[in-house]
Amino acid sequence: MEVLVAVVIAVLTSCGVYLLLRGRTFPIILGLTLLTYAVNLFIFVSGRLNPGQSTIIGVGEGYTDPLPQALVLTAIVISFAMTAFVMVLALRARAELGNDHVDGRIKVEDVKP
Amino acid sequence: MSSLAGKKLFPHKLLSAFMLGLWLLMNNTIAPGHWVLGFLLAWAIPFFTQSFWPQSMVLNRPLLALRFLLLVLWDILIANVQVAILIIGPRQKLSPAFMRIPLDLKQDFTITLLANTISLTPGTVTVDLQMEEGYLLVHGLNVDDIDQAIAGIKQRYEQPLKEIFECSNP
Amino acid sequence: MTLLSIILLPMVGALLPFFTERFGRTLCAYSAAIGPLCALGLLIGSAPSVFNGMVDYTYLPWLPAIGLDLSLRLDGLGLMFALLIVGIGLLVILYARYYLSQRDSLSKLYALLQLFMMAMLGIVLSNNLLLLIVFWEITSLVSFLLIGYWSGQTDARKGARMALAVTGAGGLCLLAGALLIERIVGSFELGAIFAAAEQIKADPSYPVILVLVLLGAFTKSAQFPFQFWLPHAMSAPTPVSAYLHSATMVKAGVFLLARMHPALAGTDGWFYIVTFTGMATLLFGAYNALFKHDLKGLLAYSTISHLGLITMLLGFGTQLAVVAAIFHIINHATFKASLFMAAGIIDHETGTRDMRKINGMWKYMPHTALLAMVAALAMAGVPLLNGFLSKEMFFSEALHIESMGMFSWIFPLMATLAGVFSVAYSVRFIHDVFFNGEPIDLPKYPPHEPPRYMIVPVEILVALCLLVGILPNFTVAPFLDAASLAVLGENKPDYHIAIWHGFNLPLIMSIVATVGGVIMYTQRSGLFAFYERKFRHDEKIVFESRVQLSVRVAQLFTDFVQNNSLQRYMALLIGAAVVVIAYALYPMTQFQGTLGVSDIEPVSLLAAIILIVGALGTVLLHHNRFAALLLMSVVGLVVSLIFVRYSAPDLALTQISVEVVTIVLLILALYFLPQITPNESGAKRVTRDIALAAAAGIGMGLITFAMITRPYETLSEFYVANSVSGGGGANIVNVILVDFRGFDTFGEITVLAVAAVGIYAMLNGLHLPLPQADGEGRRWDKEPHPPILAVMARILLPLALMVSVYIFLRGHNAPGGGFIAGLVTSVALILQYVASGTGWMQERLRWKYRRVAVSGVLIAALTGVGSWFFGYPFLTSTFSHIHWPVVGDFELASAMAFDTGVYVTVVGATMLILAHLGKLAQTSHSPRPATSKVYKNTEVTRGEN
Amino acid sequence: MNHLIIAPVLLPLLTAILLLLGTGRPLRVQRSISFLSIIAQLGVATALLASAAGSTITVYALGNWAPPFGIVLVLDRLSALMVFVTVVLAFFSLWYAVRGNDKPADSLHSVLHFLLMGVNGAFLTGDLFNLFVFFEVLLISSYTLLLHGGGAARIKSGLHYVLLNLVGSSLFLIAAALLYGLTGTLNMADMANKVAQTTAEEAPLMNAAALLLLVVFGLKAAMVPLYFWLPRAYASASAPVAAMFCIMTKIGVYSIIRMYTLVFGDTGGAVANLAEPWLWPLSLITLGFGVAGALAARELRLQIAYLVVVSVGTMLAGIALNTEQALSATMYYLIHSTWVCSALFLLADIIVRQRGATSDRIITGPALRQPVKLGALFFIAAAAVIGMPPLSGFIGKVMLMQAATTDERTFWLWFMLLAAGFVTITALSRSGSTIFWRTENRVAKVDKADRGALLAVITMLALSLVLSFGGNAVVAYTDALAQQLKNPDIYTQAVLSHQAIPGVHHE
Amino acid sequence: MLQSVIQITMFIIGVALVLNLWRLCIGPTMTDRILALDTMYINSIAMLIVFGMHEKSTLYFEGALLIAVMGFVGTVALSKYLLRGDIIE
Amino acid sequence: MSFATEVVISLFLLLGACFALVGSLGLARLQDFFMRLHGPTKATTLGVGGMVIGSIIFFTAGEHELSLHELLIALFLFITAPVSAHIVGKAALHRQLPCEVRTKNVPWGNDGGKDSVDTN
Ligand code: NA
Ligand code: NA
Repeated sequence: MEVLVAVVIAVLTSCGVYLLLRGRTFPIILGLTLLTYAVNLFIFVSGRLNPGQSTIIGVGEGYTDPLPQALVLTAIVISFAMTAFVMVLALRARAELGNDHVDGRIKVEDVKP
Repeated sequence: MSSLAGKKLFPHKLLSAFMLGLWLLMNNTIAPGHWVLGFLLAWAIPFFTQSFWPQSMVLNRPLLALRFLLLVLWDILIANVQVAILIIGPRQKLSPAFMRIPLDLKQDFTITLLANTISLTPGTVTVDLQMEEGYLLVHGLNVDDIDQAIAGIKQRYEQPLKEIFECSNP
Repeated sequence: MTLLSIILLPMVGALLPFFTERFGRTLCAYSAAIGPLCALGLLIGSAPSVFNGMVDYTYLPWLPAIGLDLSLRLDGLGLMFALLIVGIGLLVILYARYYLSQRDSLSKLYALLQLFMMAMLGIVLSNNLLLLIVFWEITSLVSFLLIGYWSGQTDARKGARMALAVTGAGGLCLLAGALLIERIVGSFELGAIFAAAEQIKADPSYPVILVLVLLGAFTKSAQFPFQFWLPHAMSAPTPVSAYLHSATMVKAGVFLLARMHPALAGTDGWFYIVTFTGMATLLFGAYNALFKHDLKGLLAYSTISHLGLITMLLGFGTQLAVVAAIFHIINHATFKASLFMAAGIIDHETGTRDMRKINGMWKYMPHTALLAMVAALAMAGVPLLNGFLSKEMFFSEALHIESMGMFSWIFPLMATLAGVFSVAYSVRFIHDVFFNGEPIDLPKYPPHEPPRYMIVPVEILVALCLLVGILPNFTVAPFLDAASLAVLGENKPDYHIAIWHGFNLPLIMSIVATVGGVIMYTQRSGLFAFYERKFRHDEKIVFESRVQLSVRVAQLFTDFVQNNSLQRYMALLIGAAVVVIAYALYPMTQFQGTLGVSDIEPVSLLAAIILIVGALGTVLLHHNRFAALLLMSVVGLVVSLIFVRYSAPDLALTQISVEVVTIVLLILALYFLPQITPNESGAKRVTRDIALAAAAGIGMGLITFAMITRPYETLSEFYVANSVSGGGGANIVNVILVDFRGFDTFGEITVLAVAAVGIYAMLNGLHLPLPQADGEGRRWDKEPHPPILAVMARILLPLALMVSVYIFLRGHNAPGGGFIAGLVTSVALILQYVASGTGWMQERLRWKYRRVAVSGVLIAALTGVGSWFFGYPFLTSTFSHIHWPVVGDFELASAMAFDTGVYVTVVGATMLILAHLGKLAQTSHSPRPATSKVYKNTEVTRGEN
Repeated sequence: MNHLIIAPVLLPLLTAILLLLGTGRPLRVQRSISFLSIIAQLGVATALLASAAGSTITVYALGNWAPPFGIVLVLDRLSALMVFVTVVLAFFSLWYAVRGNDKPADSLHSVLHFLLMGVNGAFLTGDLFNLFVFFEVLLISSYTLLLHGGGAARIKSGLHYVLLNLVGSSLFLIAAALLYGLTGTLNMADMANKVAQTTAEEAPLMNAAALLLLVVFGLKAAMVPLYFWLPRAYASASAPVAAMFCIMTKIGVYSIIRMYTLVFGDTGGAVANLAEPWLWPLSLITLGFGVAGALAARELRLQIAYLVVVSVGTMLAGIALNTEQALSATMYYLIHSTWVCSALFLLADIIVRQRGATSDRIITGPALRQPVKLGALFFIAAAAVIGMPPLSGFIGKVMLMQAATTDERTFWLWFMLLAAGFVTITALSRSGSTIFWRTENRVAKVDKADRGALLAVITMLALSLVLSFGGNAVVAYTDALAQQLKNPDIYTQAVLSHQAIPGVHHE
Repeated sequence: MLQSVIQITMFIIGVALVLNLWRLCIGPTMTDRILALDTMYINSIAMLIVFGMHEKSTLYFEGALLIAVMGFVGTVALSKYLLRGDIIE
Repeated sequence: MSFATEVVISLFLLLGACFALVGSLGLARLQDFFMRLHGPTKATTLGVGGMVIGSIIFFTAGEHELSLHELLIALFLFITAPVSAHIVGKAALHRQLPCEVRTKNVPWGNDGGKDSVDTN
């Protein structure tokens, strides 16, 4: 399973990074989200893989490390706030710059009429 | 949630009862504490959200309603088997169709119930509701006779719903 | 303290003129003179003890840690220079009173001059090399302002900048040199440095030190090849030129040479560098001075030449040469300052400085002419004038240098040659200006004598030239003696200044120079033509073009590096991460740690495949944004399933809720964005990005694998043990969130609230074109709120609210909590927005979401502060079990209040973001007709929607 | 129980909340609240500085959970100084802002206080993940502040800034999680102890985490090749924001200092001082790039922004030298550059307003309304930032140069610092002479600068003189600070020996 | 026996999920994709319930419940987008 | 847990699983969108229904205490699934997606059984 988890995180990272390197805001935000998934999984597995163990007292046989889970929760919330912010910023940029390129380069409207 | 002026203390008794049941179900318990808490919530939530629910819902014939519920559940079971066979079977045999079902029901809520009932049961999905013209557009997966199907739906589902919810105000 | 007062007194004088100027320019001048006059008095008062060989010290600690202290000394050298600085400064103040026109601010000039005076005094009185540099740099800065005094003139601005650049650079070199000296000596104190002279000279870094210190001195004293700034500094007002560029600032360089003489001189390096630099400067200045048509230009090059002479003398290193150098410093200051002032008067009266136009001034201003001629003769080195004495000494010393063996004849030869030029340009100055027929096209005509007091400073200086020239032993001797003592210490030679040394070689050299100079002047036309052909280059243009070039290069470089492309920046950031990880992991041999690897379960494999397909699909379909969004949702769904699989129900709940809220958010935004991402990346870019993405992925994969196959010690046992007993909850994750690490959560909800505030601000006044049709041109459906959806959504609302209460309440002991409950509430409310619309909702829900969000943080904060009242730190939780009849046992925990804060913040923030984004369409506008392709955000029309 | 240490976090937060809950109140009231709060914070910061000046390290266990299990705030000389520098900076930014430079004021004041909360929290926290959280608080605030006032330039640079930092945050999380996965702790003191026991076999992974952190902090600090976000962002921000942003790079610098002295410093066992070989060349390259940018800048505020990059390079070089003396010099330089650069940004705003449509382009423009006053201030500020005596920049530079160790490093550091000095002299004299001297014969139709705003700038510049002439006390403090940094045991022992107050977590 | 039935059930649901994903990828229409995603949500609920039995734990109940709520809202939002572009109006 | 109980649970589980699979199969293989719409909305709800009943029995039998809260999931799904189907169907209707040729009564006229690829 460890290999599988590593592969999953690797693929998520790669896909996220590729999208981060695009020139338009929307794909970049998708890329950020994918990267966030990878990161969250990574934080999560920093407590190692413990199927069957729980983080609730009195449930299950053993206890898995609860701390990474708490960290992931914090990270999820923060990245949600950031995603929302950057998405609205992208809209603002679209309004101010006239297009959705991150560099505000394209002068001519790119939407089909 | 907005101003409390002019609010009913128990705006939706039926809903409240339903919610109390739901609370106990959700907590998987009938402990007294949860009765108290559930009662509190079943009152408070409808009370504070009453502005979101304009018309109150009156259940005229509870027994008929229960019978209708069981009928629908039975139909769902049958429908699923039928649809399952249709899906697994040869695709070319299917004869899909769109049906316009003219409505006798008047209230949003009952129409919605009808539409959902249709969607949940044999090979039919409500894809549109035209309130002004008063019809439902339903897609059937395998309809041999459109008129018969429409009549069946009206008789089997619309009629009971009308009796249950819309008798008092025809 | 006297010394400190001497330095600070001009500072007082710097401020006074600002207040007195309104009462008249004369009073302004007087007030400006008060400070220097007092300083002069103090100096004169200290003179006797200095003449007796005493050195006056003052020490005030400033920054002992770095060796920078207010450590001052007044020795003969300092006294001589300080007197020059203050004395000539006073004359310049008087002179400037009449020189400056009414529209120029006198107080500003005085302030700057005195600031400069202060700095110069600081240089000559410093007993600490670093302190000396402090003042040194101040002179550079202030001279920049003085040269640029007439800032409206291009020449003034460029001249100022050039001077600052050159002297500033020199100052930096000097600083480096000083720091190197300090490394050897361990102190910047001059006494310590002199004491360690042998150590310094023996140190391997001595050559570097020497070069650095000399660079400082040479740039300041306009030595070849750094001389070019000085002629261009002549665009300064003449009082400034007289003061800075003849008497003081340029002398700072030679002062430094004299000051550091005990520590650095006496080596071959010193001899060769200093002597030959001086010689080159001497010749270069003298030669060029002859050909300048600008009066001040001639004087400037002459100054360069004389500074070269002094430098050369200091380079010789012999004791008498040092004495001669000091002597010449004094002499040059007097005659050159008076010449500059005279030139200023002529300029002032004629309106030009072009010697081709200025002729026959003898007729118009005989008094000035007489004075100027005497000074010019002093400059030429004519007997009975001070310049003659020091020049004789120079010739004599030049003859005595034998260290070059058979090539030593070069010194007297070059000295004589320079003398020839010196005489020639002096003669030119006298003849061209005061005789040579009638003036041509003067801007002001006829010129006449200046105001009486304007000429007084010149008179005083010329009188000094004569006095020193005739009676050296009654005037300058004690100063010279004391100064020489300061430089040479016990090695001070016995010497005798006399007008007549007999008919010796130096005298012959003088005669040759004089005769040769006159002859050269008479034969000047050929030389002038030659010079015009060969040497017409303007250093200012060269300097300016160098600066322009370096600015261009810097711009090309910066524009190239910083091309404003986020794609590049992003690639660099990710690339940096990849590089460091690759670097770190490179030595790793064994990626798998000691923990065993568990088998792959089929269902997990299936989930992984779905996730990978989802992720890859998102990338492959990313041009179709909506489809990509859908595929990304799959990834989110599977991630939450993975969380479930590995015993993290809280994470799963949060993930799935956030996922949906995010999707709603992205769809809301997507409406205003293009539906398709154009294909803009070339193959090269795509290849690069794939490579980078792959590298990042591999890096992450390796790290993940290596990490999770290694054992680690955790704190988890503590949390398990204390969750119930200390935190009052069975859900350890939740207890960590609201208790053990509640502070993180506290920060996290602050982030959420601030994001909401920021988004609110960004949405304020945002107008976007409103798409009337979807990506393929279909008009939107006419029905905004399908009734079936609306009805069902309303039914769901109370149910969902109940679910959120349920999740909130059990959060402390089972999966759930304020955050998830908040999201469920938000989603239920958002569903109402979607189903029934903003208008409908606004009638029913009048919350100010921003306030709600902030109130949540406030609740959490106040809960935390509450623990203070029990004497515990912020966020200390408490809980107790209460038994009520019928209801039974239930738990009250302060963490619950904190969690309420979380809940409220989440609802407020989420609702603010989504609801306000939803309202965006109402404030946006219809798109322009298809003809106008360029979108301008200035034209804003309100849409009907 | 002394709660003063958490005041720099709570006070701004509560102020921000108060401001937001009171939207709609008159601007005057809002400004008063904001300004009074910052004065109170100044008092707190001063008290903390005084308390840290002694040898005690104060530990505050949030939630009364003893380290390493709970989160702690730690007040040592470094954190106290950083908080103090920040609050002083904020004081002047707000002073400038309340003089009419905060419109639309609605969000500026509140978010600025949120930023303060984040920055102070980041400086005070002794927990790596909590550091991340406060980073996010300050980042989200900075995003909002940067966009304050709107406009295409701000939006564009803001978009770059935000997106890069979002990726930076992801990297931070990866690094923090990796460190947790290796050491099993997030408390920095505890982590320092665990890292010290790293075996050679484990070192590569630990290195990866540490270097990843360097990337993250390098991004915040604007180290080459991660400095791209800075110039445009600073240049386009509104004046009080740009001034306030001068602390942003220092957060990166602070984090580098903290992590690479405490955790990965001399005591880091197999991973000791691993950042040094990276920091050294990169710092000098940063210096070079910054200088080139300052020379190349076509706009005044962009030029100042590049000077910020120069200062970053300078500080990083000091950190890379990694000696007590160098760290002391770095801290001195940090105080200086933070205050002076922000004063310069405020001053630039006043200057730019008097140039009408020419704005801050370094070309001939209308003459200024107050050429002498502003010219003098600009001259002093420029001299300070270049490192001309007797201002603080010179002292900082000399201290740093004295701290250079090996011959090779001495050469490069001195060369780069002096060359940077030379080029910035050229660059600033060029821009200054163009703006103040090469003017048209007209004055733009603008008001004179607000006296209060001007006074804020003057006072702030005076701080440079205070730093210089009162430098002895400052250097004494930074020396003691550096000594504390170089003896991380003091820190780790103070933190790990901290006990919870008994009695609250009852059975 | 039950454990193996649970395993088989999980596998079958997994296959169903893969089928959904296939439809999601190939489309061809956006409505198909939305429908496929919605079905994935529902199948995930089924998976969670079975997994709860596999783990003999009731902890997964909330997850399933939440997916039901969230999946619905997601589907509605996505469909509304196709209908009106503006999902909140 | 008795064998009989296990058998009952297994039956419900397998039944539910089969329905879920069939629903997804329908989504995968039916010819036009409107036909595909029938698969998941019905079959999967019953699929979940089967699991829910199985689960109720499982936990009730396992812990000797009535465990009904899984019913809530089914309830939610039964409320929401038809609305989901409706709204997706409405979107398809709006887009006038092509229908299988045999479809009767197509409101916008029927132009063939081939799906056009819908880029958006
Ligand atoms: Na002439
Ligand atoms: Na909307």
